[in-house]
Amino acid sequence: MSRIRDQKKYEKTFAFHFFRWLSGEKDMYVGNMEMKPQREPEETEESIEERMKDHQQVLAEVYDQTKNKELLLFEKAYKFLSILFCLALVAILIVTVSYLPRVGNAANPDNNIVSETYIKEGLRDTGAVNIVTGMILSYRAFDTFGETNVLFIATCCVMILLMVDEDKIKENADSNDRDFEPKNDVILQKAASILVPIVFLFGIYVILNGHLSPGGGFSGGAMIGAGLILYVAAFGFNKTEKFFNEKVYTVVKVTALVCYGCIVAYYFLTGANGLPCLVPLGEPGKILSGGITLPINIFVGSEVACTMYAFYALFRRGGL
Amino acid sequence: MNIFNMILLGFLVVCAISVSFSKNLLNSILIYMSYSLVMSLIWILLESPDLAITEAAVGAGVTSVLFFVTLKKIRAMQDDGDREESHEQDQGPEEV
Amino acid sequence: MEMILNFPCLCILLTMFSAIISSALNRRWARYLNTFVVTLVGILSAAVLMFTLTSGKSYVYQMGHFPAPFGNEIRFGSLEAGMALFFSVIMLLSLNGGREKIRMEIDPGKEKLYYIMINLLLSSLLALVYTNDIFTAYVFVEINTISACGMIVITEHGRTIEAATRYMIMSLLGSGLFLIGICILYDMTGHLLMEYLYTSISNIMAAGTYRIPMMVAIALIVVGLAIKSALFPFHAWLPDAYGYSTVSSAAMLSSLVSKGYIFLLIKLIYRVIGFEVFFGSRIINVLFVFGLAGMIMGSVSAIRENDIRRMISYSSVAQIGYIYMGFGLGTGAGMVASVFHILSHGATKSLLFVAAVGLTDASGGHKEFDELTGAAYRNRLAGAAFLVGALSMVGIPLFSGFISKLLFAQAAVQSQGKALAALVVLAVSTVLNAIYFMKTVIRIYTPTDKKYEVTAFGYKVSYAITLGCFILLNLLLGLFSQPITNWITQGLTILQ
Amino acid sequence: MGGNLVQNYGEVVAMVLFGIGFTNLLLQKNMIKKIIGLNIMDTAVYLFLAEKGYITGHIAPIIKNGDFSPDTYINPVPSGLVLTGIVVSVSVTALMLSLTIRLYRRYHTLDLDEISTRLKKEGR
Repeated sequence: MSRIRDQKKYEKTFAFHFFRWLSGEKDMYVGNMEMKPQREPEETEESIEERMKDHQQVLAEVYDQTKNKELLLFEKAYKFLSILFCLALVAILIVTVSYLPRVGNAANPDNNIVSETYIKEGLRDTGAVNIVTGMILSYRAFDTFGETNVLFIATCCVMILLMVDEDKIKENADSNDRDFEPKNDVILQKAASILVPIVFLFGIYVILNGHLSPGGGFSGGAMIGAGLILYVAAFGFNKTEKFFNEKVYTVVKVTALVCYGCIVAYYFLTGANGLPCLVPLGEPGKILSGGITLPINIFVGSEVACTMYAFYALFRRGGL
Repeated sequence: MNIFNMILLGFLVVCAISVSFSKNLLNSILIYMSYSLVMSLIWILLESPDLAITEAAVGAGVTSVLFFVTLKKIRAMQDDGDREESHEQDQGPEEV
Repeated sequence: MEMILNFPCLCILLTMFSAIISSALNRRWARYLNTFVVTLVGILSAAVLMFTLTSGKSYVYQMGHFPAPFGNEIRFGSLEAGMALFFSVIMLLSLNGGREKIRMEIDPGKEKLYYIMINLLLSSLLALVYTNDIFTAYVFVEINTISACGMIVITEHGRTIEAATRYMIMSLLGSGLFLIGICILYDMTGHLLMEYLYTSISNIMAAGTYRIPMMVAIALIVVGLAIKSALFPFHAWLPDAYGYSTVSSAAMLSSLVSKGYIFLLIKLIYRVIGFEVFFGSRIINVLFVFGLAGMIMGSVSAIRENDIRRMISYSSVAQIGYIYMGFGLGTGAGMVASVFHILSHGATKSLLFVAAVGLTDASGGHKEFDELTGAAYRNRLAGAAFLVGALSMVGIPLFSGFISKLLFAQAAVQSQGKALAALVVLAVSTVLNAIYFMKTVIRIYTPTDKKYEVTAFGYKVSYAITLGCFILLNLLLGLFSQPITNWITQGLTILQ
Repeated sequence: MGGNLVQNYGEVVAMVLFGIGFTNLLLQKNMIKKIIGLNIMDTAVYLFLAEKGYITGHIAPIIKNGDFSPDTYINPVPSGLVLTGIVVSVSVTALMLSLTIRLYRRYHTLDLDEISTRLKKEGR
């Protein structure tokens, strides 16, 4: 049952006064304290104009380098000091280097138990023949996941900066350079039609063999991205959109990142709680080996390829 | 091999300095590209093929392409701004 | 192993997952997901805080299947958990307070991206707080930098682009120095995990073999982080970035982003470099001098400013100077004061930014002081909140700022040789603080005849609740300072 | 001066490159050159790390013929760190370049000093 209070009673309540005070309509203590409203100082239009003009002139003259000699002197001194600072930095660093352990010496402090264990146990622990890939994806998995997130956030940030709305494209023509698309350059297209498959194949090879030979998800993904960029440069965006548009991009990227994240989360949680990791390590030397290395390489590779292409597309025309 | 390594390192320093003093932006980007390639060679000499392959793909490849695209865009905006002033402004560089 | 020990790792993973999934959602769901995740992280961190406070110990959590010197690790004690809780609370409040502004100022197509930035900012802050590995710290420092840049440029304004560019340049200089410091450190010790680094460094300092490179490496790391957290001579980007970005961004940038770097530095001082080594080196004198300079110069610039948002930004420069001054004192009490100031400044500065936007909106969107006359009558709650923030900044008892100033003064008295300089500058800086904040408060409480268009913004319930929570937080920090200082002292001891 | 300056010539070069990159990033007026300076600085750090991982006479850390002796392979840790770093620096480069494009679109110049002078001239 609701109770309706009439307006006059309500006006006497504290809540009414409080809300009026909150919205600035009335002062709570208006009876208690005298408050005089301040008047605006009287100014004619001319004087305002003059004041603004003076202000502008002062600003312009203070920061005008050709006229203001003190500013010029200050900037020169500043520059000189900065160069001095940089030289001092280099000198300090070189002195530091002269005290550091010798290059190439096997007895250096950095060749300690950690790196020895990586080499001795790396293959057994991670199943990856390439110790570096095995290390960054298993021993230092958290770093690498963070690094993939750096790529992801950089794409988002570039999108904030360069993404153009579909309806705004017509308004400012310089933001998209569709006019600058290649005009059926025969040499480029012939070369691209030969090169692009090779680049793709090589990239896929590098990704799939990441745990066996040099390379891995990042380099292979960058190669595939470069192949996509070459394709776009030769054939234009319209042809590329047939197989790689924004939808495909989002699906591939989100799937890759989510799968990667799930693998990593599973790996972290089982590892920390002392549970065994159920991913088999496989036989060293085979493609289907390396435990979590191979799937992670594939996901990282597709994410990096998408990112590289996204950078290029965003730079070229402000959209995917 | 030691001498070769030293020559490459010297080349790196020369590249880095000439980038700083080059007047033309396109030139400095090209110099930077060669700097990256030489860097990946050095990494092969230092027995780190993983780094070399990544630097060749990322540093010399994609980063340079991004630089070129940026330059091209800026030139395009420049041309838009003063198309009537000069027509012989150089074309945007070719990618790859 | 107890379930609760998984929470910190889960928090980091959750925030990352929510960022990734947000990119496939529409803006409304991205917003809901963001709010949900930030709240959840706050609750989980509170649970971890309770757990660590009762047990009084710190825990190491290995990320993966490999034990100590081989795999990545995170580590948490009561201080880390408390910081995580504080960061998520401030983030939630500043987002809530500026929600209307986000809706108004950000292109609807890009709102989703903004929430991705926020999620990753939170994940990087959590990782910086919890990490036990310095290279992981580097990676997450970069995420932090990039997400902060995204938060600055989200408002389409020429000034924000310029400020973001300057910010990125400064940050990248800092990152470069930080990274090379890490590399030199790795070269001398061969470890990246903090505990092993600590042992190696104390061995090296005892043996005296790599004394000079060690000092250079420590100096590079400290200077790199100081540049990134906008210590005085490196603050040129700060006023524009805080002054023209959307209000939530400004609040979070001043109270979270720079504090993340500072907390990382505290962690490095205690866990990597070692308390004695750090305070025995000359670098603390440099920090001390720059801190003092920042306290004065930031306040002087704030006095000369004619824009309320930029004035608050310059005040941030002064407050960061306070924190580095606390480091420079070279005593444990100074560190406690600095940590307390991180909390108090975080709570107060975000309150000021959120309140200032209510005042400017009640004045037709003008940020100049001339137009703000009488703004506190047009939006009473924002005026009261601004008053609370200003009083706290000046250091009136009852509010959090007073306690931090008191702690700084006590620490200064205990330190040898630096007491006089620190106390004098503290007094001068307080007076300068009082000048510009009281000027503003008097200005907004001066009645005027001028009529302004009434905007609906100031009367949103969520905005009022946010301001109330902020005021409450400030009072809590001010009134229950004793348990909080105890907690900080205990946290710093088990940090080692 | 310590005694290892001559043997560590590779690292000396890395530090000189770091200095050149740092100076470019700090002092060049042109944004594009600043960004190139940033890249030079980062690669210099990576060169430094790679030099640190190198051991004379050892080969790349890819297990060959079942040989697990640490005396055969170089230190894998710096390679891993550099791999992480390269990806970070390419993302930062892309971000800086997009900022450059936006700045140019707004102010029609690549000179950051000129932009800030103009902003000051215009007043607040």
